[in-house]
Amino acid sequence: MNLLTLSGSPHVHGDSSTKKIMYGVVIAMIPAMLVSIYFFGLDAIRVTLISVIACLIVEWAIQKYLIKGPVTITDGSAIVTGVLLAFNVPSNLPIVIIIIGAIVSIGIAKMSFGGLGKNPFNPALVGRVFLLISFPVQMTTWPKPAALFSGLTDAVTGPTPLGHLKEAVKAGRTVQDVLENGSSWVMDGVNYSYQIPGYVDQLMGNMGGSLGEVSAIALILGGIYMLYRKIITWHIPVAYIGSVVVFSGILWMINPDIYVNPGFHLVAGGLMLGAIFMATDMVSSPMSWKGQLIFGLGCGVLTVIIRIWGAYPEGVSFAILIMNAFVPLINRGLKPKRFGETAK
Amino acid sequence: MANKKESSFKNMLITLLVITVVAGLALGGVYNVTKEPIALAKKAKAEAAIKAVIPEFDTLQVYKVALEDGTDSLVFNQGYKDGQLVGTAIETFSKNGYDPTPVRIMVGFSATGEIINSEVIEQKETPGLGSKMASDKFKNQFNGKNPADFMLKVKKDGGNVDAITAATISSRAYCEALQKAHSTYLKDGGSK
Amino acid sequence: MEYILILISAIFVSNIVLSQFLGICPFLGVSGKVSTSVGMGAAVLFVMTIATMVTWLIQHYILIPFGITFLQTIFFILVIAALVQMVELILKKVSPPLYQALGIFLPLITTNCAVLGIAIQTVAKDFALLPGVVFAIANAIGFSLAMIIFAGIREHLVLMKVPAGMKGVPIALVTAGILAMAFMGFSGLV
Amino acid sequence: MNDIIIYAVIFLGVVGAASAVILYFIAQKFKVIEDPKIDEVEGALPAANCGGCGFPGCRGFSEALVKSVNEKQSIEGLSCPVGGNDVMAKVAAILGIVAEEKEPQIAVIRCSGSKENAPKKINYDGPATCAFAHNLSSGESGCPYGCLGCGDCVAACKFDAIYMDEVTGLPVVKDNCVACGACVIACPRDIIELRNKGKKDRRIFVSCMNEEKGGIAKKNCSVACIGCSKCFKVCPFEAITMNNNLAYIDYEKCKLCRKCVLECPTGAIHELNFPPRKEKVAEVESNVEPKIEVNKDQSLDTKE
Amino acid sequence: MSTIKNIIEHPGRIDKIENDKITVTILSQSACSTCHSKSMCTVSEMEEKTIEIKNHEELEYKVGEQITVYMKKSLGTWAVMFGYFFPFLLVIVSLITLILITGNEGLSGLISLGLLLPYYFALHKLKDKFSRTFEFSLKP
Amino acid sequence: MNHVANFTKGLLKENPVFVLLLGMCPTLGVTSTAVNGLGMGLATTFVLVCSNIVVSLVKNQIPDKVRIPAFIVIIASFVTIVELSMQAFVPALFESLGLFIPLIVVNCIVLGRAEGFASKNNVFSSALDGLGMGLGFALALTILGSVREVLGNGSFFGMRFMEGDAILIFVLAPGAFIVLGYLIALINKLRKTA
Amino acid sequence: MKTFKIGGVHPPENKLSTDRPIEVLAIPAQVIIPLSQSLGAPSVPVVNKGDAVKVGQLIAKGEAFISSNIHSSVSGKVLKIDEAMDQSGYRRQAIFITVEGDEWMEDIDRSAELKKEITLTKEEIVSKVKELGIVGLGGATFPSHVKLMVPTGKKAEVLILNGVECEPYLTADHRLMLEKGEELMVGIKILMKGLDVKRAVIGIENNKLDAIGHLKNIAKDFDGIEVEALKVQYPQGGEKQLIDAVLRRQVPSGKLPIEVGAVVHNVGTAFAVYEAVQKNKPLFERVVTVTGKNVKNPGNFMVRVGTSINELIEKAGGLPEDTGKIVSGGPMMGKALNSVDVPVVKGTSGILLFKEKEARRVDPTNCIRCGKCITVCPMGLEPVLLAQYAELEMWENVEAERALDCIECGSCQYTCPAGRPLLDYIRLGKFRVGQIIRNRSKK
Ligand SMILES: Cc1cc2nc3c(=O)[nH]c(=O)nc-3n(C[C@H](O)[C@H](O)[C@H](O)COP(=O)(O)O)c2cc1C
Ligand SMILES: Cc1cc2nc3c(=O)[nH]c(=O)nc-3n(C[C@H](O)[C@H](O)[C@H](O)COP(=O)(O)O)c2cc1C
Ligand SMILES: Cc1cc2nc3c(=O)[nH]c(=O)nc-3n(C[C@H](O)[C@H](O)[C@H](O)COP(=O)(O)O)c2cc1C
Ligand SMILES: Cc1cc2nc3c(=O)[nH]c(=O)nc-3n(C[C@H](O)[C@H](O)[C@H](O)CO)c2cc1C
Ligand code: SF4
Ligand code: SF4
Ligand code: SF4
Ligand code: SF4
Ligand code: FES
Repeated sequence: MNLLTLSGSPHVHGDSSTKKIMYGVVIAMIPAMLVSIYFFGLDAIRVTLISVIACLIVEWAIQKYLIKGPVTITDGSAIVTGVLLAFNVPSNLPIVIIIIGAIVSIGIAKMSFGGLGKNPFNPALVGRVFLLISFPVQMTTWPKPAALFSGLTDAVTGPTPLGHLKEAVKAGRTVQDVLENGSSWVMDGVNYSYQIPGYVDQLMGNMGGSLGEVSAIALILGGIYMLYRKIITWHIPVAYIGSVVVFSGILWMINPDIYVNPGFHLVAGGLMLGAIFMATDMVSSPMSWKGQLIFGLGCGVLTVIIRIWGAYPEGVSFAILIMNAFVPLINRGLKPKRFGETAK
Repeated sequence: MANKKESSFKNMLITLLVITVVAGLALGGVYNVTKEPIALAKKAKAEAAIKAVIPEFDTLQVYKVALEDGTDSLVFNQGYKDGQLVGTAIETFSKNGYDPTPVRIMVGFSATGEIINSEVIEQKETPGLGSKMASDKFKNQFNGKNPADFMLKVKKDGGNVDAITAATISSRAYCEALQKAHSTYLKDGGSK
Repeated sequence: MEYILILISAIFVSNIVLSQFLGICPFLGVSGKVSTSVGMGAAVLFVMTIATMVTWLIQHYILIPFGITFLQTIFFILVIAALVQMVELILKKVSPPLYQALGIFLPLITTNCAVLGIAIQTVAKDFALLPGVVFAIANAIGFSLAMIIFAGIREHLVLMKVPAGMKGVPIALVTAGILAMAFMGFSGLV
Repeated sequence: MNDIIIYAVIFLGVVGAASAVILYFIAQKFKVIEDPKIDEVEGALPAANCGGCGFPGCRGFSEALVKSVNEKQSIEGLSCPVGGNDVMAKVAAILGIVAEEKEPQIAVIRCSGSKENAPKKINYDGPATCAFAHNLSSGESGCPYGCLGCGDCVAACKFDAIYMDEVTGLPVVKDNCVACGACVIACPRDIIELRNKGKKDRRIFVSCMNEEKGGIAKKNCSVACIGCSKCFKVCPFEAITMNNNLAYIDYEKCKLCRKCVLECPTGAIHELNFPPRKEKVAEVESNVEPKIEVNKDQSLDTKE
Repeated sequence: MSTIKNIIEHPGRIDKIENDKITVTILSQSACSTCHSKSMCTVSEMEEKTIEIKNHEELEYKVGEQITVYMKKSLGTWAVMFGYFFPFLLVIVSLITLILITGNEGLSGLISLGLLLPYYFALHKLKDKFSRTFEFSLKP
Repeated sequence: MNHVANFTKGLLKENPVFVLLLGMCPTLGVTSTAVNGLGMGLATTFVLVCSNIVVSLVKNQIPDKVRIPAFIVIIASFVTIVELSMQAFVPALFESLGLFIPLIVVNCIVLGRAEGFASKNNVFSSALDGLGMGLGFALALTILGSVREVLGNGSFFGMRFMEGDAILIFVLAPGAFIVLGYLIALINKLRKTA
Repeated sequence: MKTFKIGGVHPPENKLSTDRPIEVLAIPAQVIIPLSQSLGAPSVPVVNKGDAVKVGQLIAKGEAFISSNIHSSVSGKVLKIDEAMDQSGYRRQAIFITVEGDEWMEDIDRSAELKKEITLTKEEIVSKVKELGIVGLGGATFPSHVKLMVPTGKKAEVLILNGVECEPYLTADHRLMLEKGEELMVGIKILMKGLDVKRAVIGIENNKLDAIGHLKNIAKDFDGIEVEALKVQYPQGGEKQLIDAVLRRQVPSGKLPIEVGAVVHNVGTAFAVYEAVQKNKPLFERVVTVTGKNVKNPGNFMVRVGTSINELIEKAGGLPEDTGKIVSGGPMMGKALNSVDVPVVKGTSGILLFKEKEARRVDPTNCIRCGKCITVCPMGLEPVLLAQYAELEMWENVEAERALDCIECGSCQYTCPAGRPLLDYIRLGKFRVGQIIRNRSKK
């Protein structure tokens, strides 16, 4: 007979595992991936592949040669980081920059702290913000979506709705005016015009932006899948999106000329991507549901503040990173209620 | 260690007094020595800017002109050569740069109202982005242009200025500063 | 409004630690305990405010009138060094129990670098007294905020077995870097 | 002299005097207590911060040393295992007293339940630390006194002086052990002991901690001490005591005569660093295997 | 120093024992305590502070014994409040008020700094009350 | 006393920045370019050497209890001298170093050397010690500045060697922290293997 | 439906032996009766080598306050008193008895007749329970008489019967409730009398509908006994959780149930009490479930204490070829055994055989900070923190985070997606903290 195994209780284990969770997230990202392939074509595949492979290689190399520990690239977390990094950059980003992003995400933000689970900040977002600050030009010019399918050349780039709106409002126009009439300008003798896409377009993904953030519907689909698989809970996305709606709604009611309506905030930019896929990263978000609500709320408020008053057109990445920094404090302040403490 | 001084109150007071007096004397001395060079350096810097934006002059007439809206004033430096006005160097600024520190620019106008040249005196814009406003590539596009027909606005805003890539804000600030100088210049009576 | 802008600017946009690089030593050195950081914050708040007031008065009533602004550095550092120690001395004299409790609770405050830096900046920026004091307060709050966030992250990092090579100061610096990156999101608010 | 210099001197003088007054009081109130000797002593210590001396780190130890000298003019009972007598002599010189010599010690592993001698009877499946395995059960070999082989001692050693032998599954102490005792504390089964290094690094000890009856002990491990008392009887120096079916050799009394080693029927008594025996070796070795060890340190070197 | 729940601990050494009063010396560390080179920059960074403790339990201690002093964390918070935060509030509030009233910055600044004197005097008067509030305990 | 050792220890073994971790504020604050780092390093070196010499000269005249304020005055005086001279002769550098010049006065390394070394040793060793420490500081700042400048600006001591954009963040605040963090990790590693 | 408020998990139930009636196991040829069978101090033998003993004869006495009497489960001769491997894998003192016949003590009433009338007084009940070695059969084997002695100043209000059997696989209590319902009820009445309470609640999880129905039915005839169906949720059987579920009261940290006026006994204990008080029968046999996915005939057996587990397994169809792990108790809290040659003791509720594949744990990854362990912990602890502190040997923090509150239910480790050995570390932490506390109080 073979040897008996000896171990402490419990002797059974639930069926969830890190791997299942991570690949679950990958599956949840498929709809958004498909939409971005539809709109950005092969470029979407190119960026995603490079990003994922670079992330895997960096993680592998660091584990093998620097930490000299076990190699765990198959746990899927580097793949998630890779895809999410790709989702956060424009589809025409040069390869070198993507690779730099992957090095920063995995090398600086994750492996420096010891790898999976130890990083206080969301690796993909650190990578993205690093790139955003370092390469503002490349990171803020997006190819016009559907360019491949409508016969226009790729060279034409269009701004994100948020970025455009912010500029125009700064220039003194009202929100309605911009939303309804679009803008046009002449540069080097060429007429340019830009019309902020309608809500349906924005929901479906027909707008400029990073790879993964264009289609709110696809992202929500992924979110529902993750909720169903119990990979995430509703607390963070709901608190996040809810607080964005409420806060921007209040501003909008105060002055609709300067402040755009909450619906626009919802569908534009990376809010959905951030709220569903990035703020929910369990490693860098609070552990208790109360903490998660506070986290979501903080992200929401900061997002709106940065979007409206900050220098960057988009606030999601920064908001989540800043709230990541508060996570240890939140966890510390919100201990679960111990059994027996409620007893009177 | 040999006869170290005791920490009596008197000793302490005296020691510190001696040290501070010596320091005071020494620093006063150094100050006197460097006063001149410091003043010179400051002046040289200001003059360098003026010299860079208007042609050679022998006399300089400096005066202040209030802005159109009266909130502040700009320093005008009219350079004359042989009694002839060769250009007006105006120290202008814009508070709408990327950094809260105002962008300060010296701009020279010819007697006919064209921009001769412009020079950044102070800016704290982001290195590599807004700081490119000091590069020739950007600022030379203004040279020889008369703001009367050269729209001092970035092309995005419908003007004639090529913005620095990814630094529209800084470019706008630059334009705004020049515009401010030009308006004040006109208000002051142009070339007179 | 002016004061609010000063506050936002100093706390978030150009945070004393994360973007002006002042007071890095205590930021990196103070043991990673959140409760202590909060206490430190209050102490720094008091010291920084008082120091800024005193140096402002010295600047405007002694150095400028007598044309000896070049002695600013030497004056300020002497005054600040004496002041910081005097605060402790006075507490010890007037209320030993309080002083003892503080002794157990807090490390000593010797953030001369940040205090001096803010004092110099206050006069360099030509603030009037009240805005100057608000500026100092804002910076003290910014300092505390950065310290508290960091103490939290440190408490967390203690539990994560950070790779040997990165342990201690290196990982603290990298974390500070990422934090600074996150705080850049506030740029443009003012 | 111009005004500026006069003002400078006056005001600096005033500030200087003022700070003199303030700092004078401060100096009176807060005496800086750190004895400079503490620094000096700390400088002489090996900076291993291992805690082997029983104090929190080298600095704590320096403070204790200085204090002890100030209070009773001696550093009796305080010693740095890492630095050994050399360092203590240096420290004593700094402190101006005479250090007592201490016999150098080294850690020994008192278990020979290697993979072969005590084959495993179950699989342990849990965190690889001895503390767990010990709390959970008697261990893979079934010997409730034997080494669990998860290497808590190795992890505890700050000097890289223990390693786990892949073949035997037992820890091996290298020559650079400084007898800090960290491993002794770490081992949940009290297998490791600090013993005198012995002349020429020669040591004899019972490599077993099993207090079970002979038969049971032997069932789990072929080289267990079975408590037969043969060594006890043969030892001419009364260095061996029997307790709970287990022999123990007192290192202070043992004169390294090696009689017991030959006597032991299971080979539980180990001798280290002795030259190979001339007589009777063949006979003995055929019946008990792992009796004569060379220092494993060297065997490690040759392996690499 | 370590923190368990609501308690702050600090190591110290017993200096003196008189009846029920124990004097303990603690080494207060400066903000740079973890700095590598504190021995290099001794700007009086290490200070000895003495603390008086009532020995309620009549436990036996020896002079020179290493012990741990502890107190409730909330006491630490209150100490910070009284030591730093309240005087800060006093200064800043009076400064604002005075500037609003007098409009003279220099004067207002001087007066509000001067207000610290009565504050400290008040603290001095409250000494006994504090010594009852701020109680420390020993842990062997 | 080994003069060579007094001099070289500051360069490597006891490098104020990488090993002793002193004076982090200027280290991070001024090193956006190699020139700034070098300038700041040299200014600090000057103060260090001069104050070490003076402190060592007057060490016996100063009562123990006013040591610290006396040293502060001495150091602050030299800082002021540096400030004034730089303003006069290298105004551009002075402006880019800005606030951090007066802050030399609180740099622990300066006071630390005065207190820890110069107040106990003779003039010559003190000068050497100051010089070594100062140059070590300058070296560290220059290395940090070079790395940041190369990565963040694509240039070295102001000479551009590449076209196009470099990784901007390295010349900004986060880059300072991150580069220093990894440099220290690297030096730790090198020291361990060495 | 009621359940406890905080945390909990729901592992697959796998109650394979639900339909197997309790079968009496043949008496083995030899029994080994360990001397430490209950919580507390080991008992002291009162027989010597060579003595002849009868079934039910006292062979070891519990002398300490928390300690219990042990009775022979067979008749025969005392072979020796020696160390024998017990379920912990360590050798402990035990009495070896060679079986000869099956001769019972005369005063034991062996009839199957139900004796409803309770004649003994409160005090007599307690001493009877003590004398006859009744210990808790719910797992902790806490001497039951101690629980019947309510400390002065406290008042027991409710007796709660633990029929939850929340562990997967186990069915011993379930079968007992079905087959010995009446006896159980009488046992409860006795306990109620012993405790002087008017109300008793039997808590049963809703996956044992037949038992609920059955007991509800007979409870009609017994005053003050209620049956409460509870939502299926592990670890409902935990004493504190059960009280929370049934009474909505939470026992404060470090306190006993009596603090909130409750006393909890396992249903098996109640049955043993019935037998002891009404039939004078000491506790020397109990129901044990033998189960496992590979086991040929999983079942519930009435077993004499001291019987080798091997015999039980043989009875259930023999040890399957690819057995990888043998667990005494349930899969969540049970103890893995070194060998099958260890005796059944009073606390053995089940023997669980795992296949090779089920035996190994999953490979752990780093903790991904998902917080699931916190969510499921029924004591409101933060297992992840406790484990990390224990791993870093920060015992003070382990204590401050209330490690001692952990009931070792294993929910955290069961749930952890990263497969962290949380409970292992927490146990180590509890152990060390326990040591520290003991040292402290010594001082
Ligand atoms: C770190 C950072 C620094 C920036 N600095 C400047 C700057 O100095 N000047 C500027 O005009 N824009 C700066 N920007 C970019 C602005 O935020 C804004 O995106 C840009 O000016 C938008 O205009 P564009 O159309 O030129 O891209 C900076 C952005 C980042 C991320
Ligand atoms: C030291 C100690 C004393 C106890 N005293 C009492 C008691 O006086 N009354 C009581 O009802 N239970 C008492 N208990 C029993 C416990 O409440 C509990 O029933 C027992 O530990 C088994 O519970 P478990 O299986 O949930 O662990 C005591 C337990 C211990 C460990
Ligand atoms: C996590 C956990 C689960 C438990 N599950 C059960 C159970 O299912 N059934 C049971 O009777 N006792 C269970 N117990 C034991 C009870 O807590 C308690 O000890 C017992 O019900 C008291 O009764 P007893 O003294 O009669 O055994 C469990 C204990 C713990 C800690
Ligand atoms: C719901 C969910 C969201 C995640 N989001 C991110 C993310 O935004 N960025 C990222 O780098 N990794 C993400 N991960 C993967 C993983 O948690 C991450 O690589 C760790 O932070 C690395 O320690 C996510 C994982 C899950 C399960
Ligand atoms: S082997 Fe043991 S005693 Fe020797 S140095 Fe290592 S831990 Fe210390
Ligand atoms: S000697 Fe002790 S600590 Fe070392 S491996 Fe063996 S059991 Fe573990
Ligand atoms: S084993 Fe302990 S820590 Fe884990 S869930 Fe159960 S009670 Fe909580
Ligand atoms: S369940 Fe596991 S992975 Fe999740 S927080 Fe707890 S220990 Fe970490
Ligand atoms: S240099 Fe140490 S705090 Fe600034």
